[in-house]
Amino acid sequence: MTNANDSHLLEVRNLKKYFPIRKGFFRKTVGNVRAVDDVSFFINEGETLGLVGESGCGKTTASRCILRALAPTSGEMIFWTKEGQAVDLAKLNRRGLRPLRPQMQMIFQDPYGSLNPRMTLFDIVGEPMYVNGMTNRKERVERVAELLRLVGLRPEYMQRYPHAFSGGQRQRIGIARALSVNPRLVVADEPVSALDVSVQAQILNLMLDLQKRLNLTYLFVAHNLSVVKHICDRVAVMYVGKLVEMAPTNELYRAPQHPYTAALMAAVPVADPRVKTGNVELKGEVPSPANPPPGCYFHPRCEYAVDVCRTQPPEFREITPGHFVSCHRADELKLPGVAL
Amino acid sequence: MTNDEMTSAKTKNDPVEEVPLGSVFAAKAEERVSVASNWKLVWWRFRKNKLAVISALVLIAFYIIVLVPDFFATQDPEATEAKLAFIPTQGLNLFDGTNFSPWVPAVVGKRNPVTLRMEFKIDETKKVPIRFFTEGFKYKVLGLFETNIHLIGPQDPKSADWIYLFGTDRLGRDQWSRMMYGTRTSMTVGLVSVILSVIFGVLLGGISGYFGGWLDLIIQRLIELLQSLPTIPIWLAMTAALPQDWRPEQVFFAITIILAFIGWTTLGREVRGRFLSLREEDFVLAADLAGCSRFRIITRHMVPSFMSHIIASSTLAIPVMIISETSLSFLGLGIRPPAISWGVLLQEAQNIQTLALAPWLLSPGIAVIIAVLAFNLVGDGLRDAADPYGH
Amino acid sequence: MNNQTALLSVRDLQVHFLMDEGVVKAVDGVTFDVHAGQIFGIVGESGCGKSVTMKAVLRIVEPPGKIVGGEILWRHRSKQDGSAGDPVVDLVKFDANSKAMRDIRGAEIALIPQEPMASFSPVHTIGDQIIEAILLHQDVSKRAARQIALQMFKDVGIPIPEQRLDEYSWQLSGGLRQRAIIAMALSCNPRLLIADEPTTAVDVTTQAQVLRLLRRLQAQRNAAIIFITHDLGVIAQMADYVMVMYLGLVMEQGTVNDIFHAPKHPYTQALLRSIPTITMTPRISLPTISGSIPHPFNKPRGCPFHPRCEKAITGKCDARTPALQLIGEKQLVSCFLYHDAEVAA
Amino acid sequence: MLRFIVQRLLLLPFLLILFSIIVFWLVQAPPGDFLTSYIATLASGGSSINEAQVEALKRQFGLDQPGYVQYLLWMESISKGDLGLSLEYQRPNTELIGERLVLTIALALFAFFITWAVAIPAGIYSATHQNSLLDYFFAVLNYIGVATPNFMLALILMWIAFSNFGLSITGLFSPEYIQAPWSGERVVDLLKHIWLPAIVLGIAGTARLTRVMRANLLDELNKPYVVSARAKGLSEWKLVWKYPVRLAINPLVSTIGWYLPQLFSGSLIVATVMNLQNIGPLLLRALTQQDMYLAGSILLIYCFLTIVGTLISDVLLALVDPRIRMEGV
Repeated sequence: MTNANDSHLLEVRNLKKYFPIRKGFFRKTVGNVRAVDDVSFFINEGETLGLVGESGCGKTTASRCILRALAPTSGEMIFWTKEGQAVDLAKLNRRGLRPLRPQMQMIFQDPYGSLNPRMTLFDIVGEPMYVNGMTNRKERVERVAELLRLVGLRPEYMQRYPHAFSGGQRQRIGIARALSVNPRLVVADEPVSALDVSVQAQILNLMLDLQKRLNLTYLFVAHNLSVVKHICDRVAVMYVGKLVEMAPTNELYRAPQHPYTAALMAAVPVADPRVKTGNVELKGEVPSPANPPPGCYFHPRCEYAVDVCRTQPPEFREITPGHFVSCHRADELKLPGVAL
Repeated sequence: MTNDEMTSAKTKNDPVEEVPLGSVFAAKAEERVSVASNWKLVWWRFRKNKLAVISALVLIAFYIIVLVPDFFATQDPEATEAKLAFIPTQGLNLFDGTNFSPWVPAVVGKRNPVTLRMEFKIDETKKVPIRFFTEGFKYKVLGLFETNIHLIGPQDPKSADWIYLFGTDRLGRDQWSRMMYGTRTSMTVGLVSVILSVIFGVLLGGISGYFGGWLDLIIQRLIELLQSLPTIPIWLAMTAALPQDWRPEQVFFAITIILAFIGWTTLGREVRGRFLSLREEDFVLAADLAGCSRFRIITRHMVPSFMSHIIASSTLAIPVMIISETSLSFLGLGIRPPAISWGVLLQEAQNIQTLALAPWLLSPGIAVIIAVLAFNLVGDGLRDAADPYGH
Repeated sequence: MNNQTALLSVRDLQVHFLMDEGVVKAVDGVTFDVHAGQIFGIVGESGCGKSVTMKAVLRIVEPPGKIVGGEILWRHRSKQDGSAGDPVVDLVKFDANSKAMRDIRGAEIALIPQEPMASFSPVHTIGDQIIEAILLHQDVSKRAARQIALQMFKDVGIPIPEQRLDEYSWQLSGGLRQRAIIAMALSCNPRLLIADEPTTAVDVTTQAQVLRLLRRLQAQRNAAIIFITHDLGVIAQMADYVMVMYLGLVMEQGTVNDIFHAPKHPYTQALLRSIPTITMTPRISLPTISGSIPHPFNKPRGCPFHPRCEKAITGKCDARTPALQLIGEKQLVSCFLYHDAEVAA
Repeated sequence: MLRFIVQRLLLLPFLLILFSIIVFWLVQAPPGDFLTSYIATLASGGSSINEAQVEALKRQFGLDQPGYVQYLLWMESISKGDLGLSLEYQRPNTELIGERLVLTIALALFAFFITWAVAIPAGIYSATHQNSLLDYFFAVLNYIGVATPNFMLALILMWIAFSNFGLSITGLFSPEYIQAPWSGERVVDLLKHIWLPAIVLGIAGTARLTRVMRANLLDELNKPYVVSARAKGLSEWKLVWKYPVRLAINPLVSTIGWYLPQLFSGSLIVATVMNLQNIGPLLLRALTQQDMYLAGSILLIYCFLTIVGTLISDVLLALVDPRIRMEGV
């Protein structure tokens, strides 16, 4: 991958997260679920990187490793701090992470489970500030009011509890909480998939607007390719714990280089009855990350698979500037994308 | 981001939401409900359960007795008078004709010419008037000051007309007064042993659930071991092992600890389970990512989330403790005379012949049933109300 | 509306939930027709009443829910073939647990439920549960029923069907479970298949497989399908005719082309505008629908959409509920922008 | 599945050894020993024994040895199938416990079957007829059942029978069969007597099980598989019995693991009140008399029964639930 670029905010190198499978009375480890298996990518400051894939592909695990909600099995995660230092998040312990916490925050999928029902809006949005040193209550009240206004809620709601709000409103509260400590990197894990269709656009607009205004960097984890396309500058595609492709959004959608990416895009039903989609069918099922096939993990389902795919795992390489793919046949295949 | 930017910020696309709140509550109570804390919501739901509220009042009454049993007692519970054995219960009448003027019928004794024993009968024609706040034997209120005022007593404390609301036992001791003292012991044993259980359970279950790993493994195995011991026989063996010459207070505390020792496992498991599931909750992760300390996460986010459940479970555990104490004492292996508990009192009712002669000796059993029933109803009410968010 | 050829005609259906806190009018006067061989799509967001409507058609609304009004007219299959002579029955008049209703349920109208995992009993084999359905409605031996089930498994593309029949639902992958559920629904050759969000719980590639399968089976068997979803993309690709619901009421009905290319109701219009599509210019601000869906307890007076509607007419939309009226040839709309008919109180 | 059972069986001796240590420590924990209290009893009766006799008795029972030697001696005799000698009765414990153990198990099993036979149908009825009159009736009964200590219930029944009919409902046999050897008539006589103590013993459990069954079934009735079964056209009655009832009972099977042992040890109190010849009263007396080998043996038997009860329930659970059977814990 490229050398430490000045505009990089985060660079992930060879990240692995294995979950041991334990069995029996003595809880012996009999195998590993390779949730994230040797993943490398980077995020530039101010951009949105989309991380897509089907359920169980490891995208959520990867994002939680970056925030160090999980301890990675191995790999490096270099983060360029506000002060201009490069630190490896993978090597820090709980105490070492604390000063960095304000710089990276998260927006959750579930607007119900992510807000403590026993705390008022003021306590929820104000807590990150409080634990990071803003102990003056009056200051916090003012700041929470600002944040609520910023995400489109009325400051008077501060004394209310989450149960008084709808899903979309709660998601706004979650965003306000994430922004309260002026983060640079925001990891959004499926931020709109639990919301009603008519509310999704509100949240997407808000996120785009806030990014522009506050120069935020997003890691946008999602399974909905339309939403990802709408909001991301670059997109990385995961399959069974591995990255299969990463490219600028338009390039990826127009000319995917990995058969899985192409199949994924062909499967998206387009909301236009005149455009018939879904005619190419991806056969078979996703293999288990506890017991993946040899060679390229995608080969049992791939119509272009040749012998080398069955034995040799492909390398994740840059085939054109900024376009990474892990496919043996990437150079020779011409795959259909989405007409733009 | 600077404050200037923030204040000038105004979202263009999304107008500030003015839409009615999409809450699960009816529209009218909206504002009140919006700012209602969890405990308020629990209370509002609990309040709807009339049976539970009534039971709670019953329990409050019981615990008032626990605080000042002497005030409710009519006689010294230890005063024996062999001549006055097996006096039957007197019914308490609140009205004399239409006037409020409580009285009890007098008791008349006659020696049975065949058995030569005194036999007592209720004489409904003779009324013993009752007065409130009368003077009687001296006692200390909560160990603070001495008084001799009792809730009720005969009009003239010097007269020979004593009142025996629940009759007397084989030694002529007043059953009502003894029950007041028994209430103190039994209700306290239940409460204290559950509090101890909760402390053990929350501590060990919390450690097990939050930290996991080998600590969890050890505590889990310990709980399994304790749970596979046969409870009642082990209780008996432990209480039998208490030295005979211990003072009543020592025995009392020993019994409490023994009950708690075996009782904490259930609560410990529950706490562990709650911790395990809470650890996976997004709001706990959010607190972690915000940079909260472990201590803050546990005390601000996790413990408050299951506190109402623990209170409900504890309420349901108290009656189990009460029944256990009563059973142990009834078998002669729990609280020992001269201390008085419901179980000790019921020992007097073990002999079926005696019981046939003096069925009122079962009255402490009725108290047990009422107390246990009330705890169960309150506990169920709390459990149903404990989760206002319906997870 | 053309009543002659309709397989199912729902007329002014009302399903209310009588709760301690009050009455939730989950379905509040819904009317539509489904014709033989048609894929009838229903779109709507949470709380719009789409699932309850379908449960009402099957007469499996659980208490405290209750059908309080309307008709569900069903073209009952008579013994022999010949659709013309088939009698029309009103399912609302049946007792929910009567033999007559049970003979229609499963045999003539079948359900593909939302969660394939939870929709099989985990302690009975899948084969047992499918064979049970076959034995209920067909006069065959147990062995023959097993053969039918086996054939169904082959039809829906389940590999090694013999073995799968004797497995439990939790041993199957998500995609196979979905296929097994479809096999069970189709096992008695129903005339109408109700698919209640059949692909919500599965991934996009599995979704594509399931949708293709359903389309193929529908073509082979000429059964009608009612397809419920909140995904406009799925509806556009699957349905011939679309009904849009919001808070227990029908907003608009029409052919799939009319709904997507000439939507009349402000809700349909706004909904279509607000979703990002894969072919759209990225990173532009999307037109949004303001506010959120109110809880059914707080249902607004008049047109339920009026508080969020840009074109709402004060004094009209917030006071009276518009009726569903024919606009153009095949499109029905309930909106005062197009007519002045209101729902009779 | 098989591996799981074998694992459990292998674990059993270790658990028993662990429990035997706990038990032995408990029974010899009280200050003094059987002889001290024995001598005291003799002295209060006016007779006395001399030093030599005391020493002889001590040696006979190994009481002059340190605690761990006493334990090892006891263990040695247990491993030979001999539970040791009762200090008080001067008879082998095996002989004393023998028939009483059979009666203990018989009583517990009887109570167990009554519980299930009553609680399951009552729970199903309550869940399928929520808020009906009978549902409320069961609820009231359940609360009272849970709230009444079983010795209270025994006392009340005995008192009613005695004062109204002059009947004594204690004991497990009619007087003529108490000492008789086992025979068909004796079994019949036992069956005539056992049901009342069994009901007394099982009533709290029945109440609890009814409530749990009701709650479980209500949970299951809301599951999607019920909707899909209903949509097949299955009749409501058949459906409820085949699916949700089956799934609601499954978790109850695991309650056998603690309920059976609870019945074994719970019978102790009922037996004392109702004068039943099972091992309960024997334990009580042994404990108060510091008859340590007898008490220890009975406690160990209780432990054994408890472990076996748990094992039975685990095996049953695996049999009825394919998820456990095939995943193999």
